[in-house]
Amino acid sequence: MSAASGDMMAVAAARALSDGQSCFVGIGAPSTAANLARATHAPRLALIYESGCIGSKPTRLPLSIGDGELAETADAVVPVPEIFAYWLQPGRIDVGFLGAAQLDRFANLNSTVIGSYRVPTTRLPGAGGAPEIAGCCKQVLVMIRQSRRSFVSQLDFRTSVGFGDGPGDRARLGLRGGGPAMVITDLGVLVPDPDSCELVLTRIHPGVEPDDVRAATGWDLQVSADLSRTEAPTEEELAALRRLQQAEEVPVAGR
Amino acid sequence: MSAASGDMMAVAAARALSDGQSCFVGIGAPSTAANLARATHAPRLALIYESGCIGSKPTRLPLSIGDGELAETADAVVPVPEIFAYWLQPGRIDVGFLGAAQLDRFANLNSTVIGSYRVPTTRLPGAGGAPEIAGCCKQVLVMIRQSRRSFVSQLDFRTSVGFGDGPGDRARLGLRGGGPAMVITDLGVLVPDPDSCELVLTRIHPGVEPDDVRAATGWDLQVSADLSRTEAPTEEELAALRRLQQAEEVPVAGR
Amino acid sequence: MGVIMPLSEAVESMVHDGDTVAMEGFTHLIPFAAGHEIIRQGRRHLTLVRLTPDLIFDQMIGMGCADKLVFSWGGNPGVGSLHRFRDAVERGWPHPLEIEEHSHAGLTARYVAGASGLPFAVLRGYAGTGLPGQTGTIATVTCPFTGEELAAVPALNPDVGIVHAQQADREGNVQMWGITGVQKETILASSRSLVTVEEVVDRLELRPGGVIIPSWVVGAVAHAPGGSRPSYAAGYYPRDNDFYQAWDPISRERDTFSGWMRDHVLQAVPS
Amino acid sequence: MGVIMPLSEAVESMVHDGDTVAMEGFTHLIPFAAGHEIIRQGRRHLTLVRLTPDLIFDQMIGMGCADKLVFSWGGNPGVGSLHRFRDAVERGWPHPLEIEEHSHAGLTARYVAGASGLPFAVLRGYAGTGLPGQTGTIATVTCPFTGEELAAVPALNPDVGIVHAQQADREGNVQMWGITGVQKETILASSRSLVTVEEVVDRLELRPGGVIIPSWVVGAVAHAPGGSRPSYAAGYYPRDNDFYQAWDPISRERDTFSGWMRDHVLQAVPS
Repeated sequence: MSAASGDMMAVAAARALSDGQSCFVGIGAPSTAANLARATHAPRLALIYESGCIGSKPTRLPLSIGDGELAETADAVVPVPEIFAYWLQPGRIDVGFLGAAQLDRFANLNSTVIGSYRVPTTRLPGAGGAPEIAGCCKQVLVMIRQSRRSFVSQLDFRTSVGFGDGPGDRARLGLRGGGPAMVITDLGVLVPDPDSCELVLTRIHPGVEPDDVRAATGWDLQVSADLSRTEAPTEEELAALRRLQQAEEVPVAGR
Repeated sequence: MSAASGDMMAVAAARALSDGQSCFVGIGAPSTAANLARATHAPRLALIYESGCIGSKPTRLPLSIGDGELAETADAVVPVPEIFAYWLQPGRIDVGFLGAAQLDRFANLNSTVIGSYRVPTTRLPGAGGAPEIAGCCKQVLVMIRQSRRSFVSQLDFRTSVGFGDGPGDRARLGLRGGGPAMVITDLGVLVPDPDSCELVLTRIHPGVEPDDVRAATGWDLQVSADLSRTEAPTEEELAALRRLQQAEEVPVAGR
Repeated sequence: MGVIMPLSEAVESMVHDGDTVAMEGFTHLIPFAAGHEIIRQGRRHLTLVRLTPDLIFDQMIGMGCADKLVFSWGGNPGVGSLHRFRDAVERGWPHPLEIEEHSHAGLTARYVAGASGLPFAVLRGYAGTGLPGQTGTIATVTCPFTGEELAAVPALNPDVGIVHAQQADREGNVQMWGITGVQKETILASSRSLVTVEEVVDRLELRPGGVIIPSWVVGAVAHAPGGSRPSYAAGYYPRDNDFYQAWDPISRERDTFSGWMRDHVLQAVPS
Repeated sequence: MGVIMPLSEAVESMVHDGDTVAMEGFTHLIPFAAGHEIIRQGRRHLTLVRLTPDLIFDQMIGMGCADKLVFSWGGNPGVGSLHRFRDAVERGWPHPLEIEEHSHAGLTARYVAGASGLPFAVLRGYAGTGLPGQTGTIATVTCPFTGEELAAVPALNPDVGIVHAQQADREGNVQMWGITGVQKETILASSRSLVTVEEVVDRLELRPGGVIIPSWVVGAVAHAPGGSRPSYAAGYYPRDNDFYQAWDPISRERDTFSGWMRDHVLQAVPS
């Protein structure tokens, strides 16, 4: 993926966040997008990391979800049992950010294994907080690079639930969060059809054509009748992104 | 009850505690006894109060289990959910101290109501921590003034379990703590018979005769064949007790 | 979220007749000012929830605010009885009071389940006692792994949760320290939450033992200096043990109680 | 209770072949020094438990200490794969590794149940995912009040729990601050517990965000300055992000890994 398309993906995801929301953030692309939102249009976005940091305000992109700066800049740091039981589980958090290695047409995700579980071709890191983030947050945003390897007709393993096997499945499973609201890729944006729950391409990024997206999808992709085009990253957005990416590692505050 | 008999009861209870033990303390007589033990032979006794204070070292007797001094002198102050879930429930605590308005021959206790529950003659404060203290601590010490009103053949209400209806009942109820090890009154000391679980008078305090104790018991009291006599309070014990009782209320430390 | 407003306004907008109202603070930081404001505004038919009703619920019950009490220890700590609570339970004055009685561990577990978005909590408790026979909200559950039977209690999710804390900042973030009881759980378990504070500061400085509650889970904050007297606020003022002892004769008779409430609460200026 | 002893002695007396060993520290305070001592002492057939295996378990797995891994996220944070973990799972090197896989929320709940003396924990989790089909320690339980079905996981009670903290006093009371993860639960849930610390002080001063663990629930304390490098200890040293990145090439091939372990762990002087 080119740097430009990576930037577009981060910017598109950042734009999907509103000021004042609470956002459960994983490391990597989601953290970049959430911090970009904080640095631009959503200064009061409350970032929550599963390490127990609530309201972190990092000035640089953390390498891990437990970096010292996340704790030092947090409104509160709570034990890990509390972050899951008191904060994530009750559905207090507006937006959960997820990435994955594989995604299917119902936005179910696989970050566990490629191949069979017992005899894997590639063993991936696994679930982490994903199953409960996907189940409990009011809405979920997925960030994933789009290709036939990642957009598959059949997941090798279901690590977290989007819309399961289709309409009504989340309710049957007792999942109280709203599920995936948007899938943001390096090519465009997909949203679930309100009736079928299947992902529909609604926006394409600058320089991308619908056929490029179809070619990068492992199923017969639905494309919205009023397909729109993502506005290119503004100077301000790109400048803020550079600042976050270039900020130096600062040592942990002294005792 | 005379001051002297109250002192004897506190001293006898304090003597039942060993240095280095952990002790779950309620307010009133138990707190007096536990702090007396700390001030005399058990300086490393760890006092735990249900308000969340662990290892409190008060210099005066607190009026409530949440007094400021208990928190200020504690090794750790934890939230109330933690004190019950992580500290009391797993059976980490050696000794639980309980008092009550009524006690029966199996050392079951009532601190809930005199008369019927729905139409009480006297509504008492109720359970507080008692049911779980009685169930979970490795052993339980009961402090109660002895009379036909308090030592009854039938409780009006069972607030906490001693040995239930007799041998095997604690196991049947899933209670993992050892149950009552000793009942300390203003007249003497009773311990459960290892076979029948029924309380047996094993010691009488100075100036008390077995018939005095029988007369103050609402059932046919068993008296041990080798009944012993409690050693009178020493000067050191009485002096320490006075210091605790006379210590002044100190204001909460400033900010 | 965490809007700072006058106490009278907060109570008026958040506490309604018939609500289930939890007011916590374990000996420390008991929200007396908020309770007195609820009395002054004449709220009725409340279900009041507290581990230890303490003097604040004795006063609210005696003034007729409550139809029901959910509690686990109803005494005057270190002193004796809560006479207004007893009068209501024993003789139905000023009107009958329904009670739902738990142990501390059980009622605490209900708050935890409520704050956790779970329908129930599991604990080792109640077995062999008379409580399950009197309290409908005690059941059992079987461990799916060991087959062991344990006690279960339903989540507690009050309409309103009220606590007192030492500090809030101007955004409505709250800090409390010392004995923090079940206050965080009360805020997180309740549909609406009100925090009265000793002082409003420009910036919260995390203290040893400090618990911070972010503004976005707090409903309203009201500045109420001395708001937990005669209980105490660590770092601000000690517990007024003399008043807890004085409350015994004041509250023993209906007339002396009513007179005291008239002079000290009803005619007091709302904070 | 909180006896202070050399790390080598503590590991020798507390960690035995075949034990279930939990080593926690969520990104922060990861007990590397203790893990390296276990490697040096050649422990075998261990069941290792950690939410995030991280580099420390990658090293212990690669050195053949583990027969089984209980975990919930097995990556190199911000970098990519744990190559030794993958080599064991994908190709059985140095020998096959049995895995028991959970989500963070589920494994955390297992620690909480273990610390609480309960046989199981309840959570909203796992529903609809592939995990219950692969992991035997995931079941369901029905709420006795609402009839709702929820996930249940069994309590986790390791033979040994090992964590790293900033300070201990000479009586073995421990203080940690910053991100404290599931460290308290690990100590309280385990039959034996070992805490390595940055420094031993005469008297613990409670700090903002400080968590104190009383000596009488701690098994042993070992002085191990720098004992959580290359992770970090708030107030002592930052995370060595460069090393986390350097670990990727070091660990990718078996030979480079073995050489690095020989030079930097096996031949290192025990602290």
